[in-house]
Amino acid sequence: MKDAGYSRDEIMTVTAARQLAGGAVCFVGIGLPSAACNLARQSHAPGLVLIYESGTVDTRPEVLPLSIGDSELAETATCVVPLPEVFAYYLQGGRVDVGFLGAAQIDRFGNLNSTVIGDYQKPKVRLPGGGGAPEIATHARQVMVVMRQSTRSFVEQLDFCTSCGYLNGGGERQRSGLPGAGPRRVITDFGMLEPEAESDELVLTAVYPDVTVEQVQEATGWPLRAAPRVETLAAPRSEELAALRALHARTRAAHAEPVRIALPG
Amino acid sequence: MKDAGYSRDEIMTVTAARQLAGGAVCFVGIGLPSAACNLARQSHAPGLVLIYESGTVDTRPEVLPLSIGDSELAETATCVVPLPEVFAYYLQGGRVDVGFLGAAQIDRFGNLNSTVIGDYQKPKVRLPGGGGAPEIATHARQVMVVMRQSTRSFVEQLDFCTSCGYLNGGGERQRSGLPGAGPRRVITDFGMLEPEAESDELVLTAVYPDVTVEQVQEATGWPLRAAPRVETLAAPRSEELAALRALHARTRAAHAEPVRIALPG
Amino acid sequence: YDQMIGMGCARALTFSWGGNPGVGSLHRLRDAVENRWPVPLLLDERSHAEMAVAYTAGASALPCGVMKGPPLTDLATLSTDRVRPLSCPFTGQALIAVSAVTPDVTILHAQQADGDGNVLLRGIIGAAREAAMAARCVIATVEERVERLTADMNAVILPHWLISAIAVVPGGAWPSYAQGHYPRDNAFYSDWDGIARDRERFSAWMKANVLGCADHGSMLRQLGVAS
Amino acid sequence: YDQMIGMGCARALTFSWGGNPGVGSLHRLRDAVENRWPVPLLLDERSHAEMAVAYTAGASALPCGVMKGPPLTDLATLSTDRVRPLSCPFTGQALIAVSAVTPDVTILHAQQADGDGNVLLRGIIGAAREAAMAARCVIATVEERVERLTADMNAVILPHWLISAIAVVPGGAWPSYAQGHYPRDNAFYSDWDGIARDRERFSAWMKANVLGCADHGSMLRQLGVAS
Repeated sequence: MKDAGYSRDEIMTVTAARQLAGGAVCFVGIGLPSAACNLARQSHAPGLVLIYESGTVDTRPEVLPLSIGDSELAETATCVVPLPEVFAYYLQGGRVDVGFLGAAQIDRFGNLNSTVIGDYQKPKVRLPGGGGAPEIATHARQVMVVMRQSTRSFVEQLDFCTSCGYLNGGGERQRSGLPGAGPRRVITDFGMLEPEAESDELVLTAVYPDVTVEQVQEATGWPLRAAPRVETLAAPRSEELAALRALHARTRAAHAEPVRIALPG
Repeated sequence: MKDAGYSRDEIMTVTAARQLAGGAVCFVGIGLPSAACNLARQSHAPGLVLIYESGTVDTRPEVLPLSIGDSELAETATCVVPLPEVFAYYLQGGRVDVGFLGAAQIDRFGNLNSTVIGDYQKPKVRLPGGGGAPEIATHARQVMVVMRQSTRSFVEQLDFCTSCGYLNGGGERQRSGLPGAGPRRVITDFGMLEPEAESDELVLTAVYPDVTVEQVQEATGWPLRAAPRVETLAAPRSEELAALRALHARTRAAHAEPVRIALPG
Repeated sequence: YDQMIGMGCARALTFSWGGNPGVGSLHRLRDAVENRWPVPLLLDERSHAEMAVAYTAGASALPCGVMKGPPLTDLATLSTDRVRPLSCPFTGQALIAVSAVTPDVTILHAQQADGDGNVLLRGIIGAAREAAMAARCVIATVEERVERLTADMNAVILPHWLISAIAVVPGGAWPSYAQGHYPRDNAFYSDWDGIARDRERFSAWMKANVLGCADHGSMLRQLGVAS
Repeated sequence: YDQMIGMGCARALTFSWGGNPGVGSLHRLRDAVENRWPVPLLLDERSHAEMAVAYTAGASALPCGVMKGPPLTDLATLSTDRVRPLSCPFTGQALIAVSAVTPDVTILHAQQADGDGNVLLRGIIGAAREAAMAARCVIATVEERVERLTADMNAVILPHWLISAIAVVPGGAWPSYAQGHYPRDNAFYSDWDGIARDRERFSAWMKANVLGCADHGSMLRQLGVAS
């Protein structure tokens, strides 16, 4: 892959960014989702509206935030609203088109775990937890997931269901009355998975150049099926790569600046 | 009364103002309550915190507002909060010591009507309505009522119960779980009524100089009982009268200023 | 809205206070309720606090909101469409459920709109934000259009994608005020009492100043308020 | 709060996200949950949205708040103390009731306090206002004391009679930032990962920099952050 002139993370982020169209309103998680959304906004989709769960609405950060609470997000936002409002009026109110999530584990129906590995009461690994993810997964008109793919993260059975995808599939989500459409696309470092009609099961619909269907299946903890036709996704264009690398470089430089607090007296 | 050097309205407002102590937090209605509260704040109780139902918190108007939405209230407030917040966090949240109300009708248990005279569906007189009064009466730790007294306003039977006093008396309010203590004092242009222990019935506890118990009973639509000892309330002191008249004069002057709007082009 | 009622434009009124602030009654509202003139008016009446909860529920896409109970006033018990008792599923405490209000259109006046269509509200905002976010469609009139809103990051702003249409209408709050622009026209509120008290005087005033004017600005100029 | 957990000061944690933002895990939190070191930690875990509703209910003196339902995640169904199903009394729609959170004490850091004791919050305020108004007692630390708050009328202010105590602690948000005062110390968040990963290194750091310092200012000076 290195020979291709870009890394797996880079093509994943570029591919995720390409899913976002013009004026969409996105509720953004930190990390890979944040990089993808800001890349899109700074390149092909300048009208993209980004909302972070800290309450920064229509924010236009120059550098990627390390936390949802970064002042960069507040200073470049149209407005900053209190937490109850961003979840009640914006997210639950049905005013978010796309929710962009990551997670530690995903199952074949797009349900997500970001809470624990192992048993909740006696966990092997205690993860940071759900944060805003449960309600993003419930209320956003559609959800995009960005995750690095391996048998440890794409699992047969979640240790804990933090956020609902299609539940047990076969239309259960729709019947249960969850307002949003659920995870429409899962973008990984191998390609893209999408839910099959009727069954709601995630199937492989696209791969990156030089990735085989078998490689993706080997990196999946359940018997992953491929769609009848698996597309090959375009490699990142040089301007996309340049924009992404510049974004990361700006971010690194900004975050390396030492902090000095002037105390009175 | 004119010979006394003050009007009935003036002694009523001054008496109402005197009920308010130092740091109390007051939820204020427009009209007589607003005049009384601001008189108190501008004279003996500078630490009084006034909240108007429009969301102006700790406001210090120089002149009396005509409406709860006057810009004078916003410009002199510590902060202006949205309507849902002032009712949920401040009033229902139990952060208001005194609610100051007026009404068109009151009954012997301090229940108030500010909605209609006559039947609700086919009213003789349609009044403006309850506004914030129902919840002020419910949630304020205690309620003060300021009303001009007559057989038309102090009635045997309300046409409509807009705001709860002691309901049917005899401890019914307390048993029903309403959080606040209810109307502790009713200040009129004759004197003051207070609820009797046990029965919760309003009885006459004080009159102005030169007012007789019989005069108050004649101005009441139910057989008003007098407390065993009816106090005589002190006449307004000259500095109280001067402050009240100056407040009204400033108010009249401010409200008489003509408005001119400069349109562009 | 006394004008809309008096002209027979309103079938129903959802409200929590219907008076002329600092003056007294709204006579067209009274005439419609008391005498069904010019047409009957259906009243959907709530308290301020109920209205705040109803708009908040609407803005949150909830069918109802919650207040402390029990409902004991005649207003709360007038109609089971607006207020119903509810028991807390944790404590059993008596609560009040208030049904959401979700307007088809919310029309509001604000200070500024920027090039993207973000709208700034400043001053006493009441439940304007919740009423806007509860509505299917929001129309805003503003005092001025600016390049960039002159607002703190914590200001009350309705973001552009929630707004259907914006019209620049200087003086659009008259006879009320626009915080930072012009004060309340208290004299007109007094005058309105006399105008609206009489059906014929009201109709003549409306014909001359509303129906007879091309826009809000011409009305203000004709009334001598604007220059 | 990783420090309080690691020092054994916390019996229970009510939270909705427990990580080191932009870095990864909070290792003292992990050690307490995974290995009960130094003492077991009871988790009262909710989602951000549930927490927002829980604080809002607490601030409103309600025993519970309402969200759109039904509750289907493992988190929502983990304990019936936090989340219970509720049916809308008007529509029958499946809703979620979330029990109120009412802290004994809420401690928060803000920009300014004035002479009366009013406290100004500016920037990303999260649920700070609701957490304060839900509490029986509020303690605020502020960057500076001023004669008059430099704030718009619609700013987020906690009025004086809701506040029990205020301490002027410049740099009190460190290693986070105070909007308008100083930025976030991203390097320290990274360093904390190494410090907190090891029990002994953590204890030594706490002894040297927290227990061994007279106040917050001395700690900042000792760490070379403040001058």
